[in-house]
Amino acid sequence: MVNPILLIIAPLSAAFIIPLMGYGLKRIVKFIPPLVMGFNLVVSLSLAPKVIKNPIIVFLGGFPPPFGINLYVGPLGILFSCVISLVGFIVSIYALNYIKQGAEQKYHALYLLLLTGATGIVLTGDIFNLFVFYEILCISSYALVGYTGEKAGIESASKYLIQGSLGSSLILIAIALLYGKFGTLNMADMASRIDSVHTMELFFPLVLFITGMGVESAIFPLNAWLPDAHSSAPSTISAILSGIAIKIGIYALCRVIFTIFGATDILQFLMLLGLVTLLVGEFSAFSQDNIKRMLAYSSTGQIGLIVFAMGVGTQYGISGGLFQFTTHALSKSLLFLTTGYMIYRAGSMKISALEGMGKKMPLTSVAFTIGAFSLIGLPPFIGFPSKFMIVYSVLARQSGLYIVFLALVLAGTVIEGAYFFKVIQAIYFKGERKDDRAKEAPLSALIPVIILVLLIIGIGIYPKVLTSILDSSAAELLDRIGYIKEALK
Amino acid sequence: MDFLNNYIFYIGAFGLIFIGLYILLTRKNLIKLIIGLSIVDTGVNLLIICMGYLKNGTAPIFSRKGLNPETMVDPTPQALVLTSIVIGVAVLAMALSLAIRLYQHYGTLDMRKIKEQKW
Amino acid sequence: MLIQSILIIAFGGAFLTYILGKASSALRDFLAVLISVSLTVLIFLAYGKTGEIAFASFMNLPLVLRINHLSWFFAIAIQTVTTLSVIFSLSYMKGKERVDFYYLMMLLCNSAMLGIVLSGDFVSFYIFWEIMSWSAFLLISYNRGGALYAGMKYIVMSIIGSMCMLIGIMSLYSTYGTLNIREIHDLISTASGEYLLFISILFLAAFGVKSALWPIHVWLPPAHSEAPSPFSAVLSSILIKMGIYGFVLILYVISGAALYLGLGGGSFRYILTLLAAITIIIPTFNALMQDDAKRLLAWSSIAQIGYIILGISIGTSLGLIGGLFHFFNHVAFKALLFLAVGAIEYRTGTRDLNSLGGLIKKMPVTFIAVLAGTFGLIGIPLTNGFVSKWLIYKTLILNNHPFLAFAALVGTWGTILYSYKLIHNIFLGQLPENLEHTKPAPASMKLPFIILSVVIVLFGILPGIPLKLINLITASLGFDLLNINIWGIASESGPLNIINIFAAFAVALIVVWFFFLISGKKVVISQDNSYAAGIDVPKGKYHYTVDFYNPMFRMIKPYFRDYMDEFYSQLVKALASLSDRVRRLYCGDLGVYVIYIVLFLSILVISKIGLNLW
Amino acid sequence: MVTVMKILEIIVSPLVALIVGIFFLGLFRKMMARIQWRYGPPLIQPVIDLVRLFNQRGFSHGAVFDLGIILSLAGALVLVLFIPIGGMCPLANSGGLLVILYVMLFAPIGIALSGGEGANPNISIGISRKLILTLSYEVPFIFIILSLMSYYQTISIVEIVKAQAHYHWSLFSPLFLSGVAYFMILPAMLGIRPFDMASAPQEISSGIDVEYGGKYLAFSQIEHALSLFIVIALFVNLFLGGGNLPVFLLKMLAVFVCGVFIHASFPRFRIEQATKYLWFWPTIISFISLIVIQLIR
Repeated sequence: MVNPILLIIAPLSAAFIIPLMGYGLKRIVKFIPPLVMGFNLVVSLSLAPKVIKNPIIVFLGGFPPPFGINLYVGPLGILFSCVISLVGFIVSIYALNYIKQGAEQKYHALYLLLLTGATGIVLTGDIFNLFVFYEILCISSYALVGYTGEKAGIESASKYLIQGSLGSSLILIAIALLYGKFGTLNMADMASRIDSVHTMELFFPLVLFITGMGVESAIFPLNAWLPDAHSSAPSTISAILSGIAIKIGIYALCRVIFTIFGATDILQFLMLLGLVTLLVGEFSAFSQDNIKRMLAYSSTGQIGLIVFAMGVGTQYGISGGLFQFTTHALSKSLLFLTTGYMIYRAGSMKISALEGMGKKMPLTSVAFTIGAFSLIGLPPFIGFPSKFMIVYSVLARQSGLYIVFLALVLAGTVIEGAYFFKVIQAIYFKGERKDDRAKEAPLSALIPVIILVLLIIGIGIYPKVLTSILDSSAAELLDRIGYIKEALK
Repeated sequence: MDFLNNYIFYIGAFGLIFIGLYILLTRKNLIKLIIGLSIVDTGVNLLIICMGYLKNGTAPIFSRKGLNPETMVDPTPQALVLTSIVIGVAVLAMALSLAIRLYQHYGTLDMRKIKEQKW
Repeated sequence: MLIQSILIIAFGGAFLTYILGKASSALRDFLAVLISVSLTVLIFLAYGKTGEIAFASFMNLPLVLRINHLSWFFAIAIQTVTTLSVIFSLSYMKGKERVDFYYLMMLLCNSAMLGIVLSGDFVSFYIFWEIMSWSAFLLISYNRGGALYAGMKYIVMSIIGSMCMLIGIMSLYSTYGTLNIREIHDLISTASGEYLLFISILFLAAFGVKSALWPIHVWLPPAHSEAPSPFSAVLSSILIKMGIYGFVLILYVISGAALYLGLGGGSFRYILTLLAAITIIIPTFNALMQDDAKRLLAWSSIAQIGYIILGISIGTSLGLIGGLFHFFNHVAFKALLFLAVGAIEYRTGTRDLNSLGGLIKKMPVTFIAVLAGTFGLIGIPLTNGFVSKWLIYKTLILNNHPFLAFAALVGTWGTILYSYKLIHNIFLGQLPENLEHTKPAPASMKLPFIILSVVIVLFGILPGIPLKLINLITASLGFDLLNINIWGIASESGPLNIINIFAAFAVALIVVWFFFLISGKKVVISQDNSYAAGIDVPKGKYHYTVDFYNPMFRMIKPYFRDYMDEFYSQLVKALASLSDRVRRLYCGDLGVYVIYIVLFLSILVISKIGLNLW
Repeated sequence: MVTVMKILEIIVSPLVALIVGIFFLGLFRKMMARIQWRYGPPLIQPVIDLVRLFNQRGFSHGAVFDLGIILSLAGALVLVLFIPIGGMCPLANSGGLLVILYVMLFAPIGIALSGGEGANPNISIGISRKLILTLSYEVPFIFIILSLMSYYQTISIVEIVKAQAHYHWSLFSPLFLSGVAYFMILPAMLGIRPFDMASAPQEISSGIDVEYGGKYLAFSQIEHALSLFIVIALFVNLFLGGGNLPVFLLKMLAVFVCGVFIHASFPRFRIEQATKYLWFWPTIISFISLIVIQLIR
């Protein structure tokens, strides 16, 4: 059996090898990320069937928890790890030709670091370790946002940095408080000692966690950095930030709320938070004329939907939320990747500049359309089963208030549909492009796009491939006792 | 006095955190904001350290005879704080380098004037 | 197996056509026609079959296809119209851009509609429904320009509708644990009245949007007028009828007549019939005021949908038969009219009623088609529209709904006015100079005209053919069998006997014709040679039909603006400005962002400590 | 025997209608002349005109020009078959009043089609006015028909006549208001003053008839005579209880004479005025009548 720690080690070591290789082997540097992420993908997929049956616990320091740091590779972790390595792999293929200007090696190194952080967060069983990986993720994403050195990127990165660091400080305070209370950093151990959240001492850490992780996971009103950062970064980075980074925040949030605190009494609040995030995100996206900013706001909206689904708090609801996470990871990275070359060819991020692209870049345009359809939740694309599950889970609660919430969520979806359809119309049915500069994207960009499209359609038609892992992931989140037992075995 | 003895570190830690927050909320210059962030970080580090602090404690070395395990200081927070300081430094370096580039672009560090990315 | 092969051929054929189109356009055209025709034949073969088959599963729900008389009836209508539209497209689309895409979406939409009527559970129903929605959206937007706005309007309203439907479907699933239509029908009798009402309202919204029930009709006029004409025919004659199918499904197949009539103490039916009556009157007068031929027909479609829903929602066997028959008739004559207007647009390049005229000499076959279509639309005896309208009126009168009957009858007279305007402004009157070299419609356009005209007249004279089938459908929905013969309906409270009318007409026409022939000679003179009581008629060509009903317009225009459309535009404007405000939360000032974070934290703390909210 | 009677009815009733209609046309001119202190033409003047017109040359503008006029006359002839004329009603069992409402469309549509082909400005104006006028009087007319049908619970006109024979005339029943409303719209349906704007001779050269000459004008005249007959016969059947042939014709004559007096004493409305009038008083009265019927049932 492959040791799951390789999932973290491989990208981490590769990230540090890349700058060294920069001295002689510049040409092949860019092939390392696809290789590493491909390796990660294979490892994750090969681990998945085993993990669904029994989670794998790896002791890092050689001694068992609660004293040593451990990795807890459960279904949830492996689901996230699969999606991270999949999206990471696809985006790195895309980057082969796309990233040309600027510090190429640094880009690749930072990219791998970001994915290291993300993988580490989802696999670790130790709260401080989670924080460390979280910081790796954050710092590398600050750097990636600003790495081109352009005006917009630098500005966004600085703003992102201030807000993100404030958020991580809050998390650190919460960790300190929890450590002071329980004297342990292992999540399972911590969870086993928390009986209820009603005491004030537990309340503060929880609030600090929500706020701190809310910044990275872009919950309203903590998401002010997101539209700036996602829109000014290069498209590959936007794809990875939107597809992976913010979801990792959600993962951390869910771990804390469900596993450590078992705080089921704040779920309704979480739902409300998700709803507000969704509505604000969709409304803000509605009147955007900058395509990447629009996609960024749409990410906020989708995060709201995921948080909303998590807030339903039932097995089915959380499965739906995780499904929506997968949907969004695939669809939004597809959208960012397709717009990447469209913007590159058009020379502007304005939606009006993309008019008539349907003729010049037919495959890219079709892929964009499919991504948008999927995000809106139209069958037969992947967005439909996830929306299906969320709606079902909310209605299964049989409560009037929940139906009102659901109606608002679906209203948000309608707005989302409106602006995506506007872009689709612009691409296909507006304007004529006379200039010959716009041509179809290169093969290295089309292959990842086609892989994503096939995945989106395939899973959309046959969602069963995901249901087993989703169900056991949701069970892992809901079953605290099981988690504690497994981790402290 | 006893109160002060027991809680002086907490007061100090949270005091630093609030000072940092105050700076973040009121100052507009990016450098000052970074300083504020750094102060918050210091406060948090102090908080972590004082979680394991014992008055009149001893080093946590079991192999040396004569040291009572009861009075040993918890070593974990110290390990944590080391990590945290390193992270803090990394963030600080990142922030400062971004500030330099920002100044090159805008000729100012007043965040009220750097508002190109909005809406 | 037959049902599956129908769907496989439909969907596979759509994509195959697209791929083939990249290689050769002639081959693509041939394949498109071949697929449509073979589908028509297949569906014909499926007549009388009933059955249910689970073909796949989705999220642990079996996807079921089923066929019975009801779905066969809708399927044959769908496939016939699509086939004729595809044949019509052969010349209409020649030389236009993105023809491959056009055929793909046309056939995809057709397949999705077949899927809707053939699906036996709500998941597949919903999936096909959405595929239909977005493929139609892509085709409505096809013409660029104003079509973009039309497409947006359509798709947004369509999504709102399907969201309502999604809630309804999921609610049914969470309550009954199944989405099979047959099983839900068995279980639903245990439902409480409120729950049933809740579900019905959700589905009413969903199907109402699609079938353009007033006040959620506003997407229809622009969408139908801006789409490519063959697709307008599909849109108007069958796509909006999917809403009708949905109504029949939810009201009769699932709830059953007894439950439906008792819904909300009968008020649900009352409101539905009232909406249907409004849907007849207002759009009829709106149609009267249009100068764009396709927009006129689009408004007329809404009005005719009003008749169909009125017939269906009245809840009697006669009404349901009338509604379903009128659905079928509307399929025939509205497809014919849209195609004919498409042919005129194809030959003259305009569909503005004020700049056409006198085309009867240039396009005689098209004129006969429009004549047959409008006669059917009005419901002139001996066309199919007459029989269905007669059935609807009769049930309204005999079941004491005189005010609904009034709406229906007044709608008919409004129909005469706009139908005449359509015929007159296009075909009669003087021929403008720029249209003097207009060629007649090509053969591939004439074929659909002839087939549909024959259908209109044939089923007008022999209404028993379709009525027999419809009678079987209503019987399977739990209504009494009516006494139907090939010429009409026999009943005590006023029978209908088309043979008498037909014979009388034939004799009268022959007699009058005879007198016409034996009496004095006629001399054919040019149109310009007309008598104007000594007033000098200018030599230039005049079109005397601009503002044809001007005295009427002056009176009714202030009252028959499309208020709902204005209301929705205001709503959208308000939403857009709201969204612009919301966007300004992200003001770009870092200090404010930090305040957001601190504020969020303090609100959380205060809500717990100060307010103890959670 | 029954079949023979039926066939006889089918032949006789259009003839009756034709004779009575043409007689009414002559009577109309004679009475108008007498009211205006003129001597006037003889009663058979319309017959003389028709014979002359049939032998004259007629101008045609095309196929639809012919088709329309034939269609309208055929429609009028068929319509006669649906109306009970003193016990004769050849097509009693073919759909009742609802079919009558529809067959009534043939005449105006045929004329309109034929006139449209004529491409004369006066015709266009005439048709526009005629169609608007039709729509205007149909609103109260539908209310009236609906009142009748829901009062007698049948859509068959023969049944309505029978019911009146058993009880009393509709005019002296709760349907009184409907009868009043019908009488108010009767001039509009007949196309006489104050509602003759569609064929105003002085203003638009007789409007829809302007291009007709020879046999076309003859057909138009016959159609006019038949529709005169039909409208009055409907009123007599629906409200005055029908009756056997002589009684029926007498009742028709009475109604017709009233119509002539109205024609003689009013000036012409403009089309907007006509619509406003028809959509106001007759509509309100017939609407109230419909409500009354609903309440008492």
